Amino acid sequence: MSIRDVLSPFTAWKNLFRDPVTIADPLNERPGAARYRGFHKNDMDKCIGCGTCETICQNGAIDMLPVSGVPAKLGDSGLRPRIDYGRCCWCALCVDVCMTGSLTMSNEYKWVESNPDLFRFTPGVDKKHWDNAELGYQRHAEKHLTPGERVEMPELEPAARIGSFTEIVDGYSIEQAKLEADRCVSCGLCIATCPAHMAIPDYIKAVRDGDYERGVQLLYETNPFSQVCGRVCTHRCEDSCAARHEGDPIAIRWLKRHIIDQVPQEKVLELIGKPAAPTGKKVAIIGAGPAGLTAAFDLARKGHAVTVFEAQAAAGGMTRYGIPEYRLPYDALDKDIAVITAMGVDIQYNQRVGTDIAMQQLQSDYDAVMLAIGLHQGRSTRIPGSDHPQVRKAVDLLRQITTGEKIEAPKSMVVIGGGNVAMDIARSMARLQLQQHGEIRVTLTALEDKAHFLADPVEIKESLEEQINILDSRGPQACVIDDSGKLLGLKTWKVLSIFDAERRFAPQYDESDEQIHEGEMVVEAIGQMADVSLLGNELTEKLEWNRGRIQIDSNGRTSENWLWSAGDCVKGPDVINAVADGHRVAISIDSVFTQQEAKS
Amino acid sequence: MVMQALYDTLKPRFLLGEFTKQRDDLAFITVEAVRLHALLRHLRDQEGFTHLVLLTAVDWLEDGQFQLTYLLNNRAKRQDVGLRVLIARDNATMESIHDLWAAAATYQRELREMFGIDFPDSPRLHEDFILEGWQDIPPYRRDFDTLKYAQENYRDRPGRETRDPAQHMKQQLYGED
Amino acid sequence: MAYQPDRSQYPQKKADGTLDIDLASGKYLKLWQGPQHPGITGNMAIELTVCGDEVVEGKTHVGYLHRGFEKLMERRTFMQCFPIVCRICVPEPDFNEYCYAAAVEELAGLEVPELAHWIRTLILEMGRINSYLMYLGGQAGAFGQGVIGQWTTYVRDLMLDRFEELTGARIYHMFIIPGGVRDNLPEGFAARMETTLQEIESTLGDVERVMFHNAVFKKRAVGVGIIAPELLDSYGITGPNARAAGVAKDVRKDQPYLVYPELDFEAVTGKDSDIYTRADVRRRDLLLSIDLIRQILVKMPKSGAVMTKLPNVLHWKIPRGETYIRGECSRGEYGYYLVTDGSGYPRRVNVRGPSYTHSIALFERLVVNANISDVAALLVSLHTYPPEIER
Amino acid sequence: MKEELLKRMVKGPDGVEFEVEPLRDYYCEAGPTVQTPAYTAIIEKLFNWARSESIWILGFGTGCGAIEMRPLMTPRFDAYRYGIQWRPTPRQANLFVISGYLSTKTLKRVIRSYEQMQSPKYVVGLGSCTINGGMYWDSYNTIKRLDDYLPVDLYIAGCMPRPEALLAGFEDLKKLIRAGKAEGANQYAENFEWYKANQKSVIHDWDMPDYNW
Repeated sequence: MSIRDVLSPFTAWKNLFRDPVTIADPLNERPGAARYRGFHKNDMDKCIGCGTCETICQNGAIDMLPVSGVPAKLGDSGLRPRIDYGRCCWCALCVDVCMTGSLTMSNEYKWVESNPDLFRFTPGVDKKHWDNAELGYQRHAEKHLTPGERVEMPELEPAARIGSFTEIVDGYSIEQAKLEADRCVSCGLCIATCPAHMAIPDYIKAVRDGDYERGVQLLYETNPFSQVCGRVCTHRCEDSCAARHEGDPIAIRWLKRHIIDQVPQEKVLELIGKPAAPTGKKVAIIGAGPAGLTAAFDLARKGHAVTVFEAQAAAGGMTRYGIPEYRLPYDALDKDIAVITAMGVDIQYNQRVGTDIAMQQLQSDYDAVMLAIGLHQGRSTRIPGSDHPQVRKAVDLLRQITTGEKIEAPKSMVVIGGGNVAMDIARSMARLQLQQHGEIRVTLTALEDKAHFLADPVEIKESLEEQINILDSRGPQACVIDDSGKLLGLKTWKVLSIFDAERRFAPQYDESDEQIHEGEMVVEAIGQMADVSLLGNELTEKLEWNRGRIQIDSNGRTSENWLWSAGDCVKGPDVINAVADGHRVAISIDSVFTQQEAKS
Repeated sequence: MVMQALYDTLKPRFLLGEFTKQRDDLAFITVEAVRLHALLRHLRDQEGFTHLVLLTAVDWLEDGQFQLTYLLNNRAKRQDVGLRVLIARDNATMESIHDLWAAAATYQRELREMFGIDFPDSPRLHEDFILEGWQDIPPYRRDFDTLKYAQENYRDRPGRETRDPAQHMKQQLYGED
Repeated sequence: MAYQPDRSQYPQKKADGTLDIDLASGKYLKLWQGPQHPGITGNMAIELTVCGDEVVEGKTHVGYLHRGFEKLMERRTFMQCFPIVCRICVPEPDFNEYCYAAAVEELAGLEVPELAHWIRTLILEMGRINSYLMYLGGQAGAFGQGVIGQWTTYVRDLMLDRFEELTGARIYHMFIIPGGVRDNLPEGFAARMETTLQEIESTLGDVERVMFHNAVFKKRAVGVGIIAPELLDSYGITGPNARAAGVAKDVRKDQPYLVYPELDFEAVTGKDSDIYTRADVRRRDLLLSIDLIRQILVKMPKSGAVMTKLPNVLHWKIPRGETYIRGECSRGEYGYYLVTDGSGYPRRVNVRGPSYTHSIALFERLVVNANISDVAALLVSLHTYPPEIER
Repeated sequence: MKEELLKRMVKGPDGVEFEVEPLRDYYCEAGPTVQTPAYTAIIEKLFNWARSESIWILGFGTGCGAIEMRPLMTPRFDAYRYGIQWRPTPRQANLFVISGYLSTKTLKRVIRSYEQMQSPKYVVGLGSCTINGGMYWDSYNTIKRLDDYLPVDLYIAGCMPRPEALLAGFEDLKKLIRAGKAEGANQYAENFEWYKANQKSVIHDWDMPDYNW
């Protein structure tokens, strides 16, 4: 110790001459920093109510609640997060994980209340003065907490696949499937969009857990066509996927296929179990397509005796006769059907109702009849020259390809239509052309512009890879036939608009932009309709109709109480819709039986 | 490598169990309870592991065992070794090491209170440490459910409810099916 | 018994070695310090038995801040644990974030981008500065020098401003996330940091003149509360408490982590191991941190990824394993022992806070024969943060 | 019951033995009473103004949030200019800031401290933990709702609230006091039985008198 130790502390007096450091108005002069994690904001338009914020909140601070003015709709649950500031710790994990980027934070931090209940609020709904704050925590530009990119599906290269009808898609390996399943946040928004309301998050979890047997059980709860839907489903669920907003949607369809690929057929049968004891009730189903067979499967498991009448030599309906083999190999389809027949469903092949067996017969022999005849008649454009023999319907050609009939592929051809069937026939014919002539010359003309194509984008991409010449916004005007009666091609005009102001179909053309597309064959792929001739005149008149389709109630029952109808023939073409329809009808028929039992 | 060499030398003498190399400078070794004290003394006095980093327990409820972890540090050689001792979960008892490290008594007090593991002769073992008036099973045991305890003993503020998005959509969009 | 000037004879021991303290004799008095505000950051109680103004026995009582983190983490996913760990230590929360993140990354086999390592180091050193500034105020306050705390709290607040602009929060930064850090430095951060560092340096100059070259402080702090070097291992003493005893125990040097191998520094040591030396070691360590931050800001890469891609954190599972991650915090060795069992939740987390040994076993030993008026100063000089004891 | 709280014989320094019964000897047996306004409205108003401008906070940081009170005591935020200061003993304080979570062990000390404060006295709950358990909502050792155990006048949102938010809270409290609406102490006296029952339901080793005045 020295004299210095006595004097040195007095240097503190220098602070007498220093400016004060006190903040004059700390209540107003101190906005939070640009990154400050202050009170929450939520963009109502962006939010989809997936509840991922609720899932990640370790404090249980977030509730998902309905909000007036935000109805539930496909891809949006209509719920919005309400945050309890009696729980929140402002960690911003909810912001980081938010699937749409709707949830953010302001830099506001002052909130005082006497009533603690007021600290529960729904950002974006309960108006707060920080709703328009510009500063505040933003998630890092890169999304880190949930992977955004889909695991790429391994498939055959265009050069390798175009020469044959071999299946293009390989299917995920277990590692790939786990990675893809890992991306799912299990919000369940997809369930409502799926017509069959499959338990999608649960079976994706089964993939994550590697519990494929559980996965198969979940699939069969809602869908006996997993092989089919795992390949060719229109996967509208993926349009409702929460991951879609800031990345790729989960490959739900491929994961479904992955599950069914992993479990051997015998195991599948074992998992489904035996049907219930016979009830003595008999059901006739017309058409062994997805709708008919789904209903057959459900009813057979309940113990009812089901007979399916199929006009063709094999079951599957449009999935077999409409979808090319490179998308859905027949052995995959056969596996699904084998499971259904294993439930005791009797399929009578080559039995065309109306020709081989009368409708009235079915009515009298069975307790219930279901009509699931699909859409097997191609529609015609009815343009001049469309009655030429080389102007064909896509469905007919596809059916011929499936049955193995020899088809003379034209050297060049034109396809009219922009939907999946158009792509299917274009790509199938391209394969035949390559096999028979060594080169591909297929032109596809669609009314829609590229942005509004009806076909699946993947289909378009793959068609282009397979050298299909796709022309958009072309309206077919006439099939050009030379004097000798030989078909030369198709004349089209440029489409200006397809619908009028009332959204009615009324295409407008630019007549000056006329093209002739060369083709020895023109294929119409503009839609299909049901062949209802089997009903007979009497029944046709008795039934109620709605715009050319049989009128059904929400259970699939027609105006005749013994007859139900389902699938494409009443709902338009879609496999998964047909499956959903099949379930609906099966439930309806079964409940009618139950009521009858109860009465007697 | 160094850790492996140490393990190999000590293995016959102390009948060491499983060796797990976690990093170049960190390894875990399973030891039988009866040999632990001698091994610790050896490591401390002969091998330079003079610093007891921590002493804690892991409850392997499914196996009916507690794992005690004694983590030692050798500062000169920049090495850590964790000794795992598995003891029966019922009437769990372990030899005290407060004679080797005075600080161990505190760890043992905590383990007694939070896991219910007895360390006979450890100083002040039965005095309340962190908890006060605790009447339930020791809280760090896996079979103690903290959420259930909290809900039974404390009241949450009412007014909370939540909906599952999928269920809500079912109700709103296709409930009748 | 007649008055005995040699107080070390009290209290006498019974035949079985326990202390012979009979409260009814009137010679002894029980005196409680705490739990509110015993002179440190956080609540802790000291039960003193005194004879005259001299302590004959001291017992530390903890648990006032116990929330059961180690239990709570067992029912939270790996990502959900991230926001709660920082709450274990209020004045220097970042070590929890770092140790936890590093432990998770090691067991999950994640590689963290280079830039994230630099930012993590930067944050840890910033936190160390804050912690020391708080300590200096407390240490001076324990001897009645309120002004030091007024100064250091002010400059600490300037550092909190830097924290706020970098991490988005003042106290609980929640910035070192498993996988990296949440963001890069904001624009112009280095320059503002330099201004803050200069302000802190200038204040430290004042602190040195007013606190360390101060007859009163020296009279009270020199030669008091000496930790004999031979106690270090037995009591698990680390950090400045050990370095003040002449042992250069510093995890940053001994088992370097993050980017410390690339920084140029020597561990700060003292030799007298009393309250004064410990305070001085911390003051010089604070200056070292300032130097380290300057080095970091110069040497760190200016851009790049700050975080690695994680699997979906909602169902993130980590294979079975166990590890221990340590870091040198302002009080000594801070560490996380993490055990995983292949599920989506930690099997067990154990947090090793340096105060655990310093403020219980060691303090209870040092406090015997201390003067009552020195007890608070002694406790502060061990740099105690109670929440890291009871978690 | 702790040993030192039991009835016992004690020998004084002068050698005389006497009986000590701490719970009766050291504590007041009467319970808290409701304080009604004693003067005319205008004088009460003046009193309330005076009370609002002299907020003396008990220096008992119960949880994390206390760390943000330190800046308020120092030059940068300088709460003293708002008539706010910190006192070391409950006898001198009229505002108890519950700075975050309360473990049951601390709750016991908080109740004692609160009851030793003089009326009119106020309680401010700081942060999520005091409102609905905060991030310790599932902890076995912390209370979830402060208002089950003490009458709370005001809550400040945050985890933890910043010094500026605290100041905003104190300013709001002043308004409440001036309006004569900060009636926590009377509420406590009126519902004393209810508060006690709640307190005892979580403090399992109740070893103190029911009213620690």
